[in-house]
Amino acid sequence: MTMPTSPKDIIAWRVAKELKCGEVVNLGIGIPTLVSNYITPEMNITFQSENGFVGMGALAKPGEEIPDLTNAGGQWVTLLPGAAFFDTAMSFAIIRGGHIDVTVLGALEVDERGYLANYWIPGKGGPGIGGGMDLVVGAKRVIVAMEHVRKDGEPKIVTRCSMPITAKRMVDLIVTDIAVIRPTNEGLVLREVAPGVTTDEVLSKTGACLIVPDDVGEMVA
Amino acid sequence: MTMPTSPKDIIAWRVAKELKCGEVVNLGIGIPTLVSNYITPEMNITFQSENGFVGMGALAKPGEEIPDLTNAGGQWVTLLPGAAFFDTAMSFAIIRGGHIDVTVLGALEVDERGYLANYWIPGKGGPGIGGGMDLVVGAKRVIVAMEHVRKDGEPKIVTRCSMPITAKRMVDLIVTDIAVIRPTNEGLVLREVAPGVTTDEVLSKTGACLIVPDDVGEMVA
Amino acid sequence: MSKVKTIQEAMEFVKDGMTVMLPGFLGVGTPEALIDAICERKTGNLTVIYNDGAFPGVGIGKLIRHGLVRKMISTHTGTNPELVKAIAEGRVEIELLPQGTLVERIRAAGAGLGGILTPTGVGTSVEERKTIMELDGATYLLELPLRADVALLYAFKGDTQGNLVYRRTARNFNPIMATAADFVIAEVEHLVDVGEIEPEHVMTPGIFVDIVVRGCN
Amino acid sequence: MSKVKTIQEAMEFVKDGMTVMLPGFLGVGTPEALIDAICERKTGNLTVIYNDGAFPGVGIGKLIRHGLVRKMISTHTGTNPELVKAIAEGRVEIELLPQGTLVERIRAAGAGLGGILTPTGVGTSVEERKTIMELDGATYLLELPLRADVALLYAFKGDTQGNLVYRRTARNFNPIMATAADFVIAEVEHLVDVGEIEPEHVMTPGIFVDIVVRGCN
Repeated sequence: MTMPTSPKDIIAWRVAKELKCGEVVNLGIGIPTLVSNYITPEMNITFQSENGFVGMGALAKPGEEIPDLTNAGGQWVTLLPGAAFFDTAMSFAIIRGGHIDVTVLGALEVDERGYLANYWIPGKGGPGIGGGMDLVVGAKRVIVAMEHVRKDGEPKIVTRCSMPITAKRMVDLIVTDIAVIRPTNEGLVLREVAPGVTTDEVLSKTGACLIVPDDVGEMVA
Repeated sequence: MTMPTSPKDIIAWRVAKELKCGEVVNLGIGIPTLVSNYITPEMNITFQSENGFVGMGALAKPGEEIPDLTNAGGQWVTLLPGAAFFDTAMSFAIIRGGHIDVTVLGALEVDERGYLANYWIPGKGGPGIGGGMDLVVGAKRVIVAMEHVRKDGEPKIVTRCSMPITAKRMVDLIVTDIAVIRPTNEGLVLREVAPGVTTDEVLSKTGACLIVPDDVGEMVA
Repeated sequence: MSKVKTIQEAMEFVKDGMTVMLPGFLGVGTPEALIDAICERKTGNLTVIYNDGAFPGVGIGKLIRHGLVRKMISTHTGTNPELVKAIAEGRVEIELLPQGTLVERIRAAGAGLGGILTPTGVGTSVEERKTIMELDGATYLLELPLRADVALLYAFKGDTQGNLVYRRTARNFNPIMATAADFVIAEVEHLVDVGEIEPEHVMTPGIFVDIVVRGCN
Repeated sequence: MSKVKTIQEAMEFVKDGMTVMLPGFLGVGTPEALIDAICERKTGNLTVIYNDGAFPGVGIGKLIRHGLVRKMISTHTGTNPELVKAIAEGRVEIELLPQGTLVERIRAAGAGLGGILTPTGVGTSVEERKTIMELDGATYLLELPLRADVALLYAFKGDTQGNLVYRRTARNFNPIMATAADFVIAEVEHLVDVGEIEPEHVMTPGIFVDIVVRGCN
């Protein structure tokens, strides 16, 4: 696969590489949703949607919407063969019970502990919790997929989250448009930088200490 | 309905009178199963079977068994229109969650507190707990349907259960072949005696104090 | 005996100040005709249990717009700016909880459980004022049952005894909320005779349903 | 990718000393072909989680008869005199619990809950050695999750990805046990291609199932 050019697509393209054949995957709203564009049928990935099914296919084409068939973002979607519907209790039994191999989530902030913050408190302008906490607690692997900095240029990777954390769980990987970073007990380790991006640029756009090993690679899918 | 002659049928016949139109009822194994013989379609009773369905009909005729359709006693049964199957988690959500109006259960003993004992400990020759505890805890009304004395003539209604109790719950009614007794906070109250049976006979066959009010009636369906 | 009533008859059971369970996920699987009837009658001061904020003027968004909701018990509000504004201005009180916790609390109420222990929310703002338990080296929050006075369901198909079948992702909270309210009203899109739904395919047995009303179709 | 294997291949995942979940209610809904294969291979020293004692030589009664069971976690044994005798003679250890508690403990394990509070068993022999909690004036027992190394399911119909449909009362513990074991093997009576089961009618999604084997029919 050739590398896409938009920041969001670079993130999705790189995250897709992390998914292994046969895995059950839940994609959050926003950038994570784009990951499915970089999945081939041979990878045999099953997408779970927390509003109640497995076997989610691509977005429905305009005019071809199927009644009562939406994803967790409220978009019209399609089904793949072998799909199955269930109620919310079963959906979150799947999520919290460890039956999701990978969840890919956006984040407002990630910190040196590997904790992410992805919800705001209502009344302070934010949207709420949704299924995110259960996903972070329950999935076998959590991948954060987000742009490296906020729209105003401020870093989203920080020493300590200023917003409420989603769970006391170290996420497994952070994929941004310019870097791949792995949280460890020793701190955040820079693993890869995007083609044409220098380590110094990543460091300057990061609000937390980054451990930079000798073998930082180049981001490839 | 004319009164049947066998002790077990007298019990079932009298219990049937306690069921109200439209109720959801669970019948235990043994004598309670016979209650369905005295229910008319006009009563609109729905029978729940804890192995996983509502809408249970009569026993299947020999040669007309339906595969994988048994009651909680393992007998082949039939379905009525409007039946629905579910798994064991839902079945006991129905039972424990207060969605059963009446459960009719056999008992080894009932005592002055209105507690029943209906299971033995394995290794001492007994069968185990099954769904009985959940039924006694969860049903809106619990009716004990049992012969008044054991096969050896010893009373089954006693001061304190000698066997392990099924639940710390006062049952709502005790129906035997010779009497109808209502547990109350004041003790066991004799409500009815069977035709041809005297109060003294009931008292002599009962191993607990019975309160005998002035208005003890005759058992009728 | 048929449980089929008119929407007007059903509305007698939905009163000012009640706690109302409404299934749905961003508006999918929500009983629109029943919600319209509540708006028409202006039954207000409601506590609404619903997954999210839906959208302005859609599903429970209609109740918000009509000012009939006093409190929301929900997981997410951000899709409905009218709700977000009402919360910010103090017109609607909000109790926010994780989605898996919301559904388990409702299920616990319906299943006669005294509560459940979930790892979700430990170490976050969700754990405030909750009992925290350590078991086998793991930490859990004790979450308590959540009941309602009335649950309003939406089914694609239902028979006159209240056996219900939901369609695709419209199932969501419907089968769980059916178990956890004192009174249950189901709006069905297609009303059929008893016996027309395969007993294997019933998703909510009629024993949970008190009243069946026809939807708008 | 198909999950269909032979019974012999599936048996590689069932080993001496394992804890095995077996669904069924008095023999209905139990995978007989898989049980026969265990008896043939004499895989023993098993801890079996099963609702009841079934009958002598039927379902798990075969495992009892062959002396392959070290411990039973069950609700009722009385229908199988061979099991009752084995318990009395100390050849089989028994952990007895109420049926609603058994299924909720399994569900808790599958759903990632740390436990559930049930009123069932309070004040009885069941409460021994359990944590008792008072909440809002009611008393509950804390019951802990129950997992297994392997679950062996029985489905009437299944596709090659492991989507399963159960028939009538054979459903019982199958959908719950499917969620709570490290490895799940489904014996299906009718094997169909992916896509032949309506997504609405799937009772256990294939994501829970590791191996599908054909039954004996």
